[in-house]
Amino acid sequence: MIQLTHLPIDFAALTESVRSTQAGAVVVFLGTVREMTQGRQTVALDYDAYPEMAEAKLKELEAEARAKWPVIEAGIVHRLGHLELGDVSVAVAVSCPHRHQAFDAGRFLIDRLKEVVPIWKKENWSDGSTEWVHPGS
Amino acid sequence: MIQLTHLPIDFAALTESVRSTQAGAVVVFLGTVREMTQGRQTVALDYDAYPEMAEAKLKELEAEARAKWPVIEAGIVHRLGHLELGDVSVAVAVSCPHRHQAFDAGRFLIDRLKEVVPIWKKENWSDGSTEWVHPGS
Amino acid sequence: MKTVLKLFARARDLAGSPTLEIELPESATAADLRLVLGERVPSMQPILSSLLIAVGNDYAVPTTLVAGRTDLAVFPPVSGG
Amino acid sequence: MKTVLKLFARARDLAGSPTLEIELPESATAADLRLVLGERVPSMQPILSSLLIAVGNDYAVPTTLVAGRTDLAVFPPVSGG
Repeated sequence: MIQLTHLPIDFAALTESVRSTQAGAVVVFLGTVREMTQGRQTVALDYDAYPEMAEAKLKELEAEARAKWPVIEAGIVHRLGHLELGDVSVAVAVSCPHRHQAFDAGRFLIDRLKEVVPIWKKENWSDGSTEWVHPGS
Repeated sequence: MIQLTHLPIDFAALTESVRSTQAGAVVVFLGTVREMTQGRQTVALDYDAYPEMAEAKLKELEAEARAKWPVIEAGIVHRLGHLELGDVSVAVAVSCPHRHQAFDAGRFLIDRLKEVVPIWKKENWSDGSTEWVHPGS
Repeated sequence: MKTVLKLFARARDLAGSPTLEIELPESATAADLRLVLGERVPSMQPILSSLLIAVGNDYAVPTTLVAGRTDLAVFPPVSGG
Repeated sequence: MKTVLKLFARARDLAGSPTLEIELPESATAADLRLVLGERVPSMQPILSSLLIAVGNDYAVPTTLVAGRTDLAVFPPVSGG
């Protein structure tokens, strides 16, 4: 399942969706809205995306993971819009026969997602200011 | 939460229990009963434990993970008794400020669990035979 | 040739609009598009070199042809997850 | 000195019982316990060298004193997860 959604992510359902009797291992990653970043306090995040390209890139990442590891099932859901502290912004779930494959594939998917999928977050700092997060720009 | 249980593992509740506004990352590992192992077909597994020592060792592992990584919350639940194909035998959940910490801590916990926690599984092969799994013995 | 760019995140804020109609020379490349964009929206100059250009669902390299495309997008480095 | 061992998994199956009362010499170590166990349950000989010995919640090394302990356990390499 590859999905962009404005609704809270049902990570339990995502996890269920990758379970398989062919898999001995399921790894799930959740990104959650953290309050403190390098000493600054966040009160909320806003996520924007280029949806068509983001979905295409997520599908490419799933295909890349399947080419590298014996992935049984994989799912990636990214939330968009306004998120409060503690909310789940992204969920990645992957199942493989063995655990190290699942850990490696899960880490690959979230690492690459952060590099290539056109989604952006805007910080809402506690001082009332807002700021797009654009690594290296 | 450190727990041994004969009931199905509620991995969604375990995942919820480690979420925190201090954490940007949650990693969950599920071990599930796989049908095929090196060409042989499993129909079920039976898990046995030395419960007092297993719980003590799980607590030690959590403490070791906390000493190595900035773990916000961690939980490990291992199921005992008779498990069918696809059932979740173990669930590890850990939250950290950053994702690589959470991946490393999660992998450490399940790797070490498999090395030191006194729990054993017995294969119920499809040919009707049963066999304790005792690595290296 | 006229074409419409999609803009996202800070690029959208700086342009003041989610899309921007621009005039591109025939046989324009992604490198040309970047220069045209900097002239059209001077406030983008500080981040111009870091902006990413997409043609359809793929990232462009400087030599990628963009003239005549109707599916161009420009945006800063991504920060999802 | 008499003491009661807890046994698990294949060690339990081979002994035919979850516990085993054994007689240990005074100042017996884990290495001594292993020898005594092999004599008491000859069918354990093939896996004897791989068996793990726990004193309380800790793994014993060959020199760990086990005499007088009431919390001894013996079991094969673990396979949880």
